[in-house]
Amino acid sequence: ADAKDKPLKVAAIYTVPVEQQWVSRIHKALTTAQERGDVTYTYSENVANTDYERVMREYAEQGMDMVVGEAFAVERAARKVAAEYPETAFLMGSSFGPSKPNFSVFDNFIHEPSYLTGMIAGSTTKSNIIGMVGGYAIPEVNRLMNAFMEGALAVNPEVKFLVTFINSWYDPPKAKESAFAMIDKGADLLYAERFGVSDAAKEKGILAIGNVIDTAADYPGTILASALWHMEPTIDKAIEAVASDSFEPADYGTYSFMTYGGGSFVADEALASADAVTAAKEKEQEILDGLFRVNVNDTEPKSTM
Amino acid sequence: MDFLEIFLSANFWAAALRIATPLVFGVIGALICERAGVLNLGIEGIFTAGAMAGWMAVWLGAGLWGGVLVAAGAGAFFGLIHAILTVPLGLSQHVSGIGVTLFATSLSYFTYRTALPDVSSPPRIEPFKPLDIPGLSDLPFIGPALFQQTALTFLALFVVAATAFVLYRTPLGLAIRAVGDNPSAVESQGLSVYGLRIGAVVVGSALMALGGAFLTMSAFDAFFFGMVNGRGWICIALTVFASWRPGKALLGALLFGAFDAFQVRLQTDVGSFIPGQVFLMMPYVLSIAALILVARKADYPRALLTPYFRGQR
Amino acid sequence: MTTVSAAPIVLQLTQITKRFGSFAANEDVSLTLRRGEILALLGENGAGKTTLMNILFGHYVADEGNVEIAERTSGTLNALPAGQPNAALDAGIGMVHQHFTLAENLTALDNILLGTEKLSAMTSSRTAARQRLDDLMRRSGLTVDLDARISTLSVGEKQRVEILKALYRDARVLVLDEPTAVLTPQESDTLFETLKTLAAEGLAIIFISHKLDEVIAASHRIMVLRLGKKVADQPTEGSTKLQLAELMVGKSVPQSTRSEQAAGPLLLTLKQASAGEGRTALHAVDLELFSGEILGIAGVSGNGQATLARALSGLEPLTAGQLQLDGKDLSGSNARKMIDAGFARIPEDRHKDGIVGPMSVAENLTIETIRAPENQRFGFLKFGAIAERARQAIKAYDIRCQGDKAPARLLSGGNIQKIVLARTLDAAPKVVLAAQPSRGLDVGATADVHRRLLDARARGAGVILISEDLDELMRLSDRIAVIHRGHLSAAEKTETLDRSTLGLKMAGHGFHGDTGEAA
Amino acid sequence: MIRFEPREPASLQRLILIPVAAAIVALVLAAIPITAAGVNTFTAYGLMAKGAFGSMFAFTEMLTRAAPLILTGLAAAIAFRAKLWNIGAEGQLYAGALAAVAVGTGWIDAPAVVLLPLVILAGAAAGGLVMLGPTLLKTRLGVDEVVTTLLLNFVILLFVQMMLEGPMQDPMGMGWPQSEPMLDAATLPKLMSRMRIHGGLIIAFAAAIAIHILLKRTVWGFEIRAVGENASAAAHAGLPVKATFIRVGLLSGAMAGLAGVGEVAGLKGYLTADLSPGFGYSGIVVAMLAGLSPLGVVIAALFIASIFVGADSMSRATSVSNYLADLIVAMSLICVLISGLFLRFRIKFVKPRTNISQETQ
Ligand SMILES: Nc1ncnc2c1ncn2[C@@H]1O[C@H](COP(=O)(O)OP(=O)(O)OP(=O)(O)O)[C@@H](O)[C@H]1O
Ligand SMILES: Nc1ncnc2c1ncn2[C@@H]1O[C@H](COP(=O)(O)OP(=O)(O)OP(=O)(O)O)[C@@H](O)[C@H]1O
Ligand SMILES: [Mg+2]
Ligand SMILES: [Mg+2]
Repeated sequence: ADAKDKPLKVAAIYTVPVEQQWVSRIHKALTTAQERGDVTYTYSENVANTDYERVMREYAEQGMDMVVGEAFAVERAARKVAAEYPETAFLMGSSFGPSKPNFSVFDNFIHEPSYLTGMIAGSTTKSNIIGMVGGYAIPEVNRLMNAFMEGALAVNPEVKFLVTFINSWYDPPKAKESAFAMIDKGADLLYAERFGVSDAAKEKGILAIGNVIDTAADYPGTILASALWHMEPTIDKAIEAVASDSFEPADYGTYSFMTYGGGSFVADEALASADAVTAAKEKEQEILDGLFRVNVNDTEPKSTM
Repeated sequence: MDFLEIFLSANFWAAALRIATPLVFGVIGALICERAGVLNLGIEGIFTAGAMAGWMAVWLGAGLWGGVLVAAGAGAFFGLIHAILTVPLGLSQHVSGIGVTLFATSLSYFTYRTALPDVSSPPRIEPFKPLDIPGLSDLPFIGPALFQQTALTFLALFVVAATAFVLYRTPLGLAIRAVGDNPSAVESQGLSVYGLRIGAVVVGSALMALGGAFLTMSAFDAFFFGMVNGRGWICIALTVFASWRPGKALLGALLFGAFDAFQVRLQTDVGSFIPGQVFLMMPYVLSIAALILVARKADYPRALLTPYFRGQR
Repeated sequence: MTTVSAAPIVLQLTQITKRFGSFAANEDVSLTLRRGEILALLGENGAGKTTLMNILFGHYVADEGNVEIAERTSGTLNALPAGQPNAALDAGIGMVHQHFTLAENLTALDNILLGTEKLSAMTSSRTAARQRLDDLMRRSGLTVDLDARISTLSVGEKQRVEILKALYRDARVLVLDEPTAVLTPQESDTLFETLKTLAAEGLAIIFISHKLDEVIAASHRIMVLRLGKKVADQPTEGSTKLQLAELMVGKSVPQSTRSEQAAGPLLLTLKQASAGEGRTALHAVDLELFSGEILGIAGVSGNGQATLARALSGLEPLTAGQLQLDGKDLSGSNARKMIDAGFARIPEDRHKDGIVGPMSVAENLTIETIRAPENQRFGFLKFGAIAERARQAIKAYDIRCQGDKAPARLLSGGNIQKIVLARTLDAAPKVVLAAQPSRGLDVGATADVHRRLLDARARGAGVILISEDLDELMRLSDRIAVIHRGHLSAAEKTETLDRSTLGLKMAGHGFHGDTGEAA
Repeated sequence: MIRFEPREPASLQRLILIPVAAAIVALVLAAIPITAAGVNTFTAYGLMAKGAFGSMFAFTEMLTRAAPLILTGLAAAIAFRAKLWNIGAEGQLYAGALAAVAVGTGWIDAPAVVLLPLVILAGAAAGGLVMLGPTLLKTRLGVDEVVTTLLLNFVILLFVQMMLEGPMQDPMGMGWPQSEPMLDAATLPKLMSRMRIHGGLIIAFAAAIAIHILLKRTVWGFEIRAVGENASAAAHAGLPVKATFIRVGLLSGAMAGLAGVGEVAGLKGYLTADLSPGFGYSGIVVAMLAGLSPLGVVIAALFIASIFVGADSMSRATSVSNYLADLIVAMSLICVLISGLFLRFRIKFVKPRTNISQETQ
């Protein structure tokens, strides 16, 4: 194959609607690339597991230059389809490694900023109880929660955690209820893995830690700090590779690391203590300089009280 | 154990009531339909339509109560479809209901996405706020339990009372109870079987839609795909549990809400050694257990599921 | 009976024709009804009587012809809008349907008030209604417990509620479709007394019946329908049973009667058997049935006959006591075992319990023996054999249907009964339980049922005949027992009994113990 | 005024014409959302046809999606025939899939001739057992089965999640809640190379024919029909009513369980908690469209599958929101439902009648 002219034809396949935090980051990066004129972008959302393979094939048959998606529940099929369309580049979210000839993977490795938010949270909580509401206990969620907990414990060994999974990717009212329950139990800080948690925090006048996307504007005075995920480095890298005909099966996961700008940490300095922010900023620099490595721990986090 | 502590906390009961509110709308809506002899499995879709339409109306500037009206209207619309299919046309109530669920859900999603093609985060509205009534809100226990609630919760409680009154105290309620038991009794007294049934299904469906609207306008402030998440189906179960009585329906919804609120609180305690799903199962398993207990006495509307054709026996 | 030919006309049907598909259920039927007149409507099953009344009440719309009713005040005849029951109700037509139209979950009062108040009303004025009804009940003699749920009432009481429903609405024309089909003689007598009282007050009444005695006793005028056409409209005075029967059927109908025959060995016994609960429970019943006899069970409907029938057929477990058939203890058995042991049952409600409506005539004829080797091999049905035997039965029992593949629900009541008879009696059972076997059937069909039961007796079967029709019981039974509040009296030879003794017993005289009255 | 008059046996011509007309009406109605989304209607229809039938790939995809629908359709059809309202095919499907995975992922090591039948049997048995509970509750205690089966869907799905996060989780799955892959010997054969179409379709066709024969030709089928149409009369005639309900419950659950087997052993190769996009619920629709006839179920499932696959593909080709596919399926369903009425009834338009006698007077 030869180097391709921009705009490249890119399609994305999502198993959830594009509003879902995780997918929204990919959607945003691709939309930006489209606005830049690098790609023409089309997508299918809420694609059932059963239909995933067909959708992949349809896009490949349509002559897409690159197909982006999440292979989490369809690993084997996705890799098989990819192998049958060597002309198309596949960039899929996956917990596994890349495979030949054209299947690259990425993941939301923002455990680093999560650790930093944990530090802020650990030094901010007064009750020493932090509530954490997650969707499902899957690696992508667990690793961020674990990093957060580690960060908090690093600055405040007294902190206890309450952990609940609502077993749904979206049920904001339910997430909100879980958060309320934690507040009732004494949590004065919430880790908002899901939509709905920050709403509870805002309503009860306590603080929350954001995750993946920046919602500070939606909850003024509530979001203490956030670990943000940026898909742009990953997507842009892949687009370049496809355009220059140098797309290889590779693990793009590292492009979510802070060093590549794939993850970032923000704290609301009006809400966090200056000391805590300073400590986090120092740690951030250590991470960027490669002096500190945050553990990747995919096991299910448990309540510690 | 701090079980007792949980039950004694006003916040717990406030949560139970909050979780119960959409179910109260739904179960009363389902009850009205079934009392008239029509099972409405469209409920899950009608919830979704109510959630979407109500939210969208507010987002477009209709105001909160305007949104409530729009949601009710959407519910009534899908109720009318179900009513026409099942009452004069006499089609299977099961399949029409599931068809309405598919239709209402997909139409809501399609409309939402077509109207908002490029959102990466769902737009928010300013939702109903908890009613803070000076004096009452300060009452011990009752105050915080009741007055953390929004106007829609009070509307739900009012709907229960109004439904009970209409069913048991007015000629209209008498006719609805009769048409669900033996439509020819109603026809022989010069009333319209179709009119009563269609009316009941439309009104019941409008109420169901308010349950959906509560989710996007009070429990939360944005619309999400899949946010109804089986709440409609639960209402169908609660209707049987309630033996088709409004008072028991409220009780059932509250019990369910309490299970759910309890489950959420318990999970963080013992969640470390019992899988979370066990807690999530609890409300369903307990509903089944409760059904087994009430089954012997269950007093079905005898004409439920049976279409009525004039002059046919 | 005095004629009322001078009274003003209240109702007029002109040249009514009603077709179902190509079949004319009513053809060119006209009818005039005057104030205070009692008209009896006669005809075979399927003659079109119910259809005509349904047109009058607006359940059906006639294809041709129209209905006029007199204005309440001026008395001028006005056309009644077609197909609108509420218009008929407003105009003062009250109808008591053959199948009751009552909501079982509501009280009698609720059923009567239903639809009489504005639906938009926020209150219901029950006190006033109660007063009016008390007054009505006193005047007409139709007393019921207004606060009882319909599901707890007996058939007779339900019928009274139906009539009260009409009277409460100031009906001027009252239509009763086979009102006595489910009543005891006493109840029927009371009913006709009531109807006469009401007629004397000016109510015009149409009643449909297959019982010629009561038609002659209670009506002023008789109209006969045959195959949808009016074949006679004559004063009751001068009409005879024979003439009426011939008008209905078009030929004369022979009546079967019992011949003397010695009873054989003991076939079936119930010893101190109890079953069921509530007002229809059975209490320590003793019963003996011999080969070659018909044992009649008389009783007012709702006194436990249904429970007795269910217990005998294995559909309801005995809570105490014993059931023996041919020496074998079958106390804890089910319907299947009873059938296999040679027990046959003609259910009381033939539509509900006798046939599976949507299944074919052939299938309904085979249903009890579907597992027998002649009907299946290795679980697969033998269609040829089943159809062949069905065709034979259709012929032998003269079942009028469009072939063995026609859905059974399309048949008339009489023909449905023939299906039941054919499949139960063909197996030459040892015991036949016939519950209300001729209820609602016309003279021809009734005669047929009677002949079949007598044939079974002649071949040595024991027959239990549960009936509320005393004439039928007296004519067919060798011995008669009376059931009252779940207690069964000792059976006595029919020759030693007469109608009035039986009637008294049915009312509870001669019953001892905790529930019966003193002897 | 409109009146319905029953039309007894419908002619073959109508039997074919009316559903076709319904499909056309549905497509005309679908033009509304299609146009609203800014796509040329005719282009859209063309793309729809292409998406379902335009290539071997499209056609086999359609068949692949039809396979579970046939089985869940049969589950509903057989149960509804006996008036056993099984709304729980979704849960039974998952139970079947879970059992298939339990047997087929290494617990038993045997050649395909042994293992595959075991997997199929285990799936059918699990589905059947799940339905046995509500059936027994109905026959013994009179508990409403609509509600119990509906609620069990949630319980089973949670149970499956629990198993997938616990004892049955794939240790190589990086912590994802998914089962180990099925052994090759436990996998249903593919019917065509490079296509997804698998042995589940054969199971579905075979099941449809078997149930057709069961209902039409056997004593059990006779008893099922009799109990369904009039349980009281069946009891009076000495038929085993309760046993029939139990048989039907087991059979119905087994069908749904087989759907799960097909999806996991034929299509996916392992189990996740999002295996089914509501096949259990769609099965009810399929069964009713088919008028509860087992062979009709096959046709109805093919119809639903082609509408969905076609519309889904069209939405992709035109960049319209893919929620359109579900919408078109729902609209087709409602149209076909209404059309069924024209088969059963003759619809008469009657003018309000005038008063003849007053005119003559
Ligand atoms: N809804 C209907 N559809 C089709 N045919 C009907 C319908 N109702 C009645 N018929 C036909 O009209 C004929 C007359 O029925 P109808 O019920 O009036 O008889 P009937 O005189 O009341 O008989 P019975 O003495 O058995 O009550 C029947 O033979 C039947 O074929
Ligand atoms: N919907 C219908 N379609 C076709 N025929 C009907 C319908 N309704 C009633 N009939 C017919 O009307 C006739 C009279 O019916 P009906 O029920 O009055 O019978 P019956 O002899 O009075 O029996 P019973 O007194 O036990 O009810 C029968 O021929 C019946 O088949
Ligand atoms: Mg009749
Ligand atoms: Mg009759």
